[in-house]
Amino acid sequence: MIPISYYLWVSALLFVTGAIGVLLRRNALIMLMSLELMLNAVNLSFVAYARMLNDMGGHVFVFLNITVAAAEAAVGLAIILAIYRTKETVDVDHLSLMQH
Amino acid sequence: MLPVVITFILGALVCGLLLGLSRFVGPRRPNAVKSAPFECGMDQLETPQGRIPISFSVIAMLFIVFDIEVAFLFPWAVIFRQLGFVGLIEVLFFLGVLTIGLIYAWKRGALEWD
Amino acid sequence: MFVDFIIVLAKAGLVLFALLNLAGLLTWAERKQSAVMQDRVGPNRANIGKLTLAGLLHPVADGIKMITKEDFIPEGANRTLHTLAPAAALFPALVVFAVIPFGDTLLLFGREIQLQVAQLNVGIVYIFAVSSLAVYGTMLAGWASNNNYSLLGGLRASSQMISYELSIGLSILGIVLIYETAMLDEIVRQQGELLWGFIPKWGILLQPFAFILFLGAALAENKRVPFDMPEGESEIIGYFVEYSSMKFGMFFLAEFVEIIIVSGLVTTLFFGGWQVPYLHATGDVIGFVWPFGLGVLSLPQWLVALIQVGAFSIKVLIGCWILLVIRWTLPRFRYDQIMHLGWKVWFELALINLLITAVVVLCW
Amino acid sequence: MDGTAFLQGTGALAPHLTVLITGLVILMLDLFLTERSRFLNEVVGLIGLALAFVLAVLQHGDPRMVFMDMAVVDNLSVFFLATFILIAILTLLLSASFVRREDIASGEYYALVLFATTGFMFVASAANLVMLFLAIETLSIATYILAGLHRQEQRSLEAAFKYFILGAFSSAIFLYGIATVYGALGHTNITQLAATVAQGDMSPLLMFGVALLIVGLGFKVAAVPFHMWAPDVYDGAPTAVTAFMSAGPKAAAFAALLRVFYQGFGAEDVAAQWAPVFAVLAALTMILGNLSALTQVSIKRMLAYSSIAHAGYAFVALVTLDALGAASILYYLVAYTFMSLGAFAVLTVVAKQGERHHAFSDYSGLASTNPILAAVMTLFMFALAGFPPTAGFAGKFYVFSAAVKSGYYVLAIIGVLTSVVSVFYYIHVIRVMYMQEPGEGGSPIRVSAVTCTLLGVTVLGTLYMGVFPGSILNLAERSVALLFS
Amino acid sequence: MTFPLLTTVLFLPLVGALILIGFPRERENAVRLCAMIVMALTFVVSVVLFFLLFDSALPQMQWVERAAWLTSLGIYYHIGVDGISLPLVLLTTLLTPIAFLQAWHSIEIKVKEFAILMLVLETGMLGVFLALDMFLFFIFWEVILVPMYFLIGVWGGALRYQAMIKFLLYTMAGSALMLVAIIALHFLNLSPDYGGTGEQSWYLFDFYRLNLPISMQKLLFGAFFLAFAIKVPLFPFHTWLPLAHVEAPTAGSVILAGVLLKMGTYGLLRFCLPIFPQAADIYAPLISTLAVIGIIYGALVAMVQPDVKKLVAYSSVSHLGFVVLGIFSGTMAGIQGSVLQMVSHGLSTGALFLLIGMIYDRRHTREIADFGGLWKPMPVFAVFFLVAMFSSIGLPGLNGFVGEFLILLGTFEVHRTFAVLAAIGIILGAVYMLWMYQRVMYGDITHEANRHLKDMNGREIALMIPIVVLMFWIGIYPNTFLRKMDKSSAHLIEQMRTQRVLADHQAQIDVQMPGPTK
Repeated sequence: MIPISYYLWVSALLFVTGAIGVLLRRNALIMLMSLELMLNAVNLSFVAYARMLNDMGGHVFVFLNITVAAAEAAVGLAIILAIYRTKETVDVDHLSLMQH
Repeated sequence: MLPVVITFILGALVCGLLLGLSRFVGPRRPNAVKSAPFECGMDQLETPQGRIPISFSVIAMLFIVFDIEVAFLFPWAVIFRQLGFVGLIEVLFFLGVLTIGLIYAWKRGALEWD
Repeated sequence: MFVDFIIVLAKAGLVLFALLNLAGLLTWAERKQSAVMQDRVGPNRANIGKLTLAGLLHPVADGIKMITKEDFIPEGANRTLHTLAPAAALFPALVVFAVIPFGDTLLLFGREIQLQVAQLNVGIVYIFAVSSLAVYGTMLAGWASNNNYSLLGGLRASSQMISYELSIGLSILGIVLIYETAMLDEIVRQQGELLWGFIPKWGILLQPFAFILFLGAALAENKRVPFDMPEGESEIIGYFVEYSSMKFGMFFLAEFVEIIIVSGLVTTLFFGGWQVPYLHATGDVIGFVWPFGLGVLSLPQWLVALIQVGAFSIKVLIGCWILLVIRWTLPRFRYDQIMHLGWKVWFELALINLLITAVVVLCW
Repeated sequence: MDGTAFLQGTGALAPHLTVLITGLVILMLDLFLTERSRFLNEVVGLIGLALAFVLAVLQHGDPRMVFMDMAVVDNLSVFFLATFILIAILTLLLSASFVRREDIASGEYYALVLFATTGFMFVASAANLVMLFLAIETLSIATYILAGLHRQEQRSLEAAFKYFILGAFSSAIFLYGIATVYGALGHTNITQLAATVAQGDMSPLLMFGVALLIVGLGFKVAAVPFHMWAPDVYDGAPTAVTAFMSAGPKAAAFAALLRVFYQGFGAEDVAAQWAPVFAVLAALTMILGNLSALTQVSIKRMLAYSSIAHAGYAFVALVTLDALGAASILYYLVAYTFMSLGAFAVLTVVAKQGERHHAFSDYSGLASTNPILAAVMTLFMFALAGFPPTAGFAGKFYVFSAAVKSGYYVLAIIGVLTSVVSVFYYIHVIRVMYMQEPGEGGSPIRVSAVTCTLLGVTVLGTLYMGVFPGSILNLAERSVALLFS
Repeated sequence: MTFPLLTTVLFLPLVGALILIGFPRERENAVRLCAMIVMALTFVVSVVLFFLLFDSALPQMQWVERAAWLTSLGIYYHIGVDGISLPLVLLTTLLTPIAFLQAWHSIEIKVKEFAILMLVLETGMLGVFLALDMFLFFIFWEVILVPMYFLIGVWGGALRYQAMIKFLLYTMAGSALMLVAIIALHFLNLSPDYGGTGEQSWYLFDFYRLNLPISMQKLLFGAFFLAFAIKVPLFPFHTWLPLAHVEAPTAGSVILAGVLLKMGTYGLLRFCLPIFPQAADIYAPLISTLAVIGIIYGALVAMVQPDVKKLVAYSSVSHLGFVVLGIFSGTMAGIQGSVLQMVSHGLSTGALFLLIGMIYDRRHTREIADFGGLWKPMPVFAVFFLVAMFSSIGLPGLNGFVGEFLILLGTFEVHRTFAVLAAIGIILGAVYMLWMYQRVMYGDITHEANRHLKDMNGREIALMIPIVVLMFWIGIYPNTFLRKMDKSSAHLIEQMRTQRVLADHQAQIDVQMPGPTK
C-alpha cells in the first residue's frame, strides 16, 4: 500500500511544475497545457484525500473539476486560435499592445 | 488492476516487437526521391505548418464539451433507478442546456463543411 | 498468488494471440469475401510447395513481406512521433479486448477461472477511455509525416473519430440504463435472463435502435466503408501515406483488430455475449429447459464453458463477416456527409434513444 | 434526494435559474432575429432579470440549505443576488448601443453576460467550497469570452488571453486550496467549516490551504500583488465589458471572501492568522492602485487602476471582522457598481466608433460640446474620489468607520490619504473636460435613449446612496447579521 | 415644531441652484437675477435671524433642528446656531451676494454654471457653520471643495490648474485625517471608559464631554488641527493660499478670503479647543508661536509683493495669525476678539479683493508697478479703497481695530511676548498697506492707460456700501456683535474649564490610587 503522502507529494510536484510552466513558458499552447496540468494535479490531491478520508465527495469533485478543466481548455483554445489567426504566432511575448 | 497492467505490457510488447522487426529486418537504402514527401510525384510546394481549416478546431472543442457530457451520464445511468424521477428531471435540464449549445453551434454553422 | 498471475498471463496472452491471428485471417477473409461478391477467385497464389490452402497463406506472406520491406521516414518528419504513431494506433486496439468476457467461469482444478482477462467494474468506461486513445495514432501519423495530405487526412480521420465517439457513448448508455451496471460480464449475465419466461433478454431486443446506432458509429470510428473517407485506400491518400513496411502493417492490423473488437462489443452488449439461449448456469448443475418446461438436462461444467466460449466465438465471427459484407456492399460517403451524419443525425438519435429509454425504464 | 427536497431546492434557486434560462433563451432567440428585431435580445434580458430580481428579493428570511447542502439561501445571498442582478441590468442598458455600434454579436454578448451573472449568483449562494469554485469558474469562463468578444480587435483578444491565463491560474490555486482544506478538515461545507475548525486544532495543512485560498481569491479581486493582469485586461476588453468586469466579478469575489473567511474561517483563532495578511493586501492595494493610476494617459486604464484601488478599500473592511465592516463591503460594492458603471458608460459614449478615444486629451472641452455628459462624468469622478454627498463618500466613510472601530487606525489613515491621492487623477478628468478647449472633432455626441436611461439610473443611484445611505446600509447590516450570530 | 428657520437659510441657496439647472443657458441675465434673488432672500432671512430672533442671553445653541438621518450609525441631521457661529453665518450670506454682484459682468462665460456653483458654495459654507453633527459638518466641509475647485479652475487666471490642485490636495489631505479622527471620536464615545454617552452619536456636544487620555487627545487633536490649520492657513501650511487667491476670480477670492478661511479658525474654536482641552493647553505655546511667526512672516512677505492681490493674500496670512493667537489664548477677550476679527477680516479683505477685482476688470493687470496716480481718474474708488485699507490695518473707529485690540488684550493676559510680537505685526501691516496705497493711488499717472479709467459705477458702489457700513458699525459700536457672542464665548470657556478640572481630578485619582498598569 502506497502511503497517501506520496500521492500528495506527486500532486504538489505536478502542481508546481504546472505553475512554473504557466509563469515561465512563452508558448501559449504550452501555458494552456500547464494550466491543465495544475488542475489535474489538484484532482490527484482530491482523489488521494478522498481515499484517505474514505469519502465519496472527493471523487465527485474530481468529476466536476474535469468538466471545468474541459470548459477552460475549450475557451483557452478558442482564444489562442483567435490570436493565432490574427497574429500568426502563439508566442506571448508578441502580446504586448498594452504595455506602455 | 493487475490483469489490465499485464495486458498493457503484453500489448506494448507486441507493438514494440512489430516496430523492431521492421526496423531491424528490413533493408535501409534511403535516397532523396524516396524520402521526399509523397505528393503523387509533384514536388512539395510547402511544408504543412500553415493554417488548418478552423472547422477542425471547432469540432475538437465541441467534442470536448459533449464528451464530458457523455462521461457525466455514465454514473447517472448506472444508478438511474435509484435516482428516480428527480434524476431524470435533472439530467433533462443538463441535456437541455447542452442541446441548446448544440443547436446554437448548428445554427451558427459550426457543423457545416464545404 | 503466483498461480493467479500465471492464469492472468495465460488469459491475456491467449486473447492477444487469438486477436492477432484472427486479424490476420480476416485480411484473407476480406479478400475472399470481396472475390466472392465480385465473382472473382481471390487470393490463391501463395503456397508452400503445392499447398495453397485456398489462399490462406497470403496473410503469412504479407507479414513476411512487410517485415522485410524498407522502413523509411520522410524528410523533415518528426522521427520519434512518426515511429510512435503506428504503435499508438495498434496498442489501444490490442488492449481493449481485455474487459470483454468470452465465457462464464470455468472450474479447473478446483479453481474458478473467470473467462475474461480483466473484470473491471468500470468496464464500459475502460473501453471508452482506451479506444479514444486510438485518435492519437491517427493524429500523430498525420502530423508527424510532414506531408500536407497526411496532415489533412489525419485531421479528417480524427475529427470523424471523435465525432462518432459521442454517438457510441450515448448508444451504449441505453444498455447501461437497462442493465444498471458498467461491468461487461454483469451485462452478459443479465442477458441470460428471460423476458416473460421465454424471450432471452438480449440487448438487441431491448435496444434495437441503440444497436443500429452503435454499429454505425463503430464503423465510422473504425474508419471502415462507408466511412473510409480519411484513408480510402482505393483513390484517396490518407494519414498513413508516408508509412511503409511493418509500420504500415500495424495500421492495417489495427483496423482488423478493431473489426474484431467492434464485433466483440456488439456481441457482448446486444447479442448476449457468451450466453446461449435457454442454457442456464445454476451452480454446477446445468438445466437445459425447453420453453414450456419439457424437461431438464444436465451438462458437465467444462462442457458448458466450452459451449459458451464457442457461442461467443461464433457470434463474433458472424459479426466480423457482416462487417466485411458491409464493406463491399456500400459506396463511400463524402466527408461533409460523414460529419453531417455524425453530428446532426446520429448524435441526436442517440440522445433521443437514451431519453426514451430513460423514460421507459422509469415507468416500467 | 426526494422530490420535495428537489422542488424546494429548485424554488430556492429560482432566481439563478431564471437568469440562466433567460441567457439560454437569448442565445436561441438571437439565432432567429433579424437586424431590425435584434432589440428583442435586450428586452428579453431585462424582463428575465427583472423577474429574477423579484424572485430573489422574495427569498429573504432564515437561512436554509438546499440541494444536499450545496447551496444556501439566506439574507446575505439575497443581498448579493439583488446586487448582481442590478449589475446585470445596468450592464445590459450600458451595452445596448455599444454592442450595436461596435458590431459585436449581441446574442452571444447578452447570453454571456447573463451566464456570468448566473455564476455570480451561485457564488453568493454557495454553501460548499466546491460549489463556490464551480460558480467562480462559470463566471470566469463567461468573462474570458466576453473580454475577447471583439474578435477583430487585437487588444481585445490579448486582454482575453491574459485574463484567461491568469484567471485559470488563480482558479487552479484556489482549487488546490480547496483540496487542501478538504484534506485537512474532511469536508468542504462552508457553513460547517467553523465547527470543524473549532473541534480540531489548526494544522499546518489547513493554514496552507487557507493561504492558497487567499492567493486564489486575491487574484480574482485583483488585490496587489496579484493585480498585474487587471490593467491590461480592463484596458483591452471592450469598454462595456470592462464596466461589467469592474463591477461584477469583483463583487462576486467579495461575496466569496465573505462566505469563506467570515462564515467558514471566521473563528477568532483562525481569523488571527488571515486578518493580518488581508491587512497587508489592503494597504498595498490601496497604495499601489492609486499611485499607478496617477501616471496613466488613458482614462480607461486609469479607471482600471482605480478599480484595483477601490477593491483595496473594500478589503480594508474585510479585515475588520465586524458587522459594520461586512455591511460596509456590501454597501461599497453597490455604490461602486453605480459609480463605475456610470463612468464606463460615459467612456463608451465618448470613445466613439472603434473605441479609439480613451485618452485624456479626447475629453478636452467635453463640457462645452456635451455639457450634460460632462456634468454626469464629473459626478462620477467626484463620487469615485469620495466626495460627499455621493455614494463614494458614504462607502468610504463606512469602510473607514469599520476600520477605526476595530482598531485598524493605520489602514484607515492609509485609506484616507490614498483617497486624497486619488482625487488628483479623478480631478484631472474634470479639469480636462471643463478647463480645456475642445480639440478637433470635438463635436456633440449623440447619446441613445437607453444609455441616457442608464446614466440617469446611475446618477440617481450615486446620489441617493450618498444622501440617504441609511436604507441600503440597513439592508446590508441585516444581510450580514447571520455571519455574526 | 417651530418653523425650520435654519434649514431655510441653509438650503435656500441649494434650492435656488436646483431651480437654476432648469434655466436655459442663453438667458444669462435671467440666471443672474434669479441667483441674486435667492442670495438676497437668504441674506434677509439671516438678517432677521441675527437681529430679531436670536436671543443673545442664551449661551446654548438656538433654533436647533434634529432629524434622524442615518439612524443605524446614530447620525442625525442636526443643526443649530449660537453666538459664535451666527456672525459667521451673517458674514457668509452677506459676502456671497456681494461677490456674485461683483461678478455680474466680469464673468461672461458659463454664467449659469457660475451661479449654480456660487449657490452650492453658499449652502456648503453655511452648513459648516450650522452643523452640530460631526458627520454633517464633515460633509459640508468637503462639499465646499467641489464648487471652489470649479470656481478657480474654470474662471481663474493663468496658473489656475496649479492653484486649484494645490488648494484641493492640501485641504483634502488635512481633512482626510480629520475624518479618521471624527470616526475615532465616535467610537470612543461609544465606550464608557472615556466618559462617553455610550450611544451611537456624532453630536458635537457629546464629544465635549469626553474625557480622553492625554496621548489620545494629542493624536486626535493633531488630526483636527492639521485640517483646520491648513484651511486657516497657519504658517507653515499657508503655501496654497497666495496662489489660490491670486488665480481665483474675484468672486472666488472674496469667498475664499472672506468665508472659507474662517472655517479653519471656526473649526479650531469649535472643535479643537473644547474637545481636546488638555491637548490644546499643551500645544497652545507651539501654535501661538506659529501664529506669531505667521503674523510677522505674512506681513514681511506681503511687503515685497509686486502684485496687489498677492499682497492682500499674504496679509490674510498675517491677519489670521491674530485670530489663531486669540483663540489659543483661551481667554474671554481673546476668543471674542477672534470671532469678531473673523468677521472683520472677512469684511475688510473681502472689500479689498472686490476693489482689486474692479480695477482688474478695467486694466487686466494687478501689478503695483502698472498703476500710480489712480486717485485722479477714480476718486470714489480711491476713497473706498482707503476705507477698506484702514479697516484692514486696524485703524480705530473701523472694524479691524476692535478685533485685534481684543485679541492682543486676551493674549497679553497669558503670553506677553506673543502680544508684543503680534503688535509688531500690526505695525508692519500698516507699513505694507500704506506703501502699496501710496504707490497705487498717489503720484503721477505713469501709464497712459490709467488716465481714462472709469470710476466705480452704481452697481459697484452699491455692493461696497453694505460692507463699508458694517465696517463703521463694528468699528464704532461693536457691542451689537459682541453682545451676541458674549454668552456663547463665555459658555465655551466655561466648558473647557470644567473639562480641565475634571481631567485634573481624574489625574489626581489616578495618582492616589495607582491601579493595575496596562
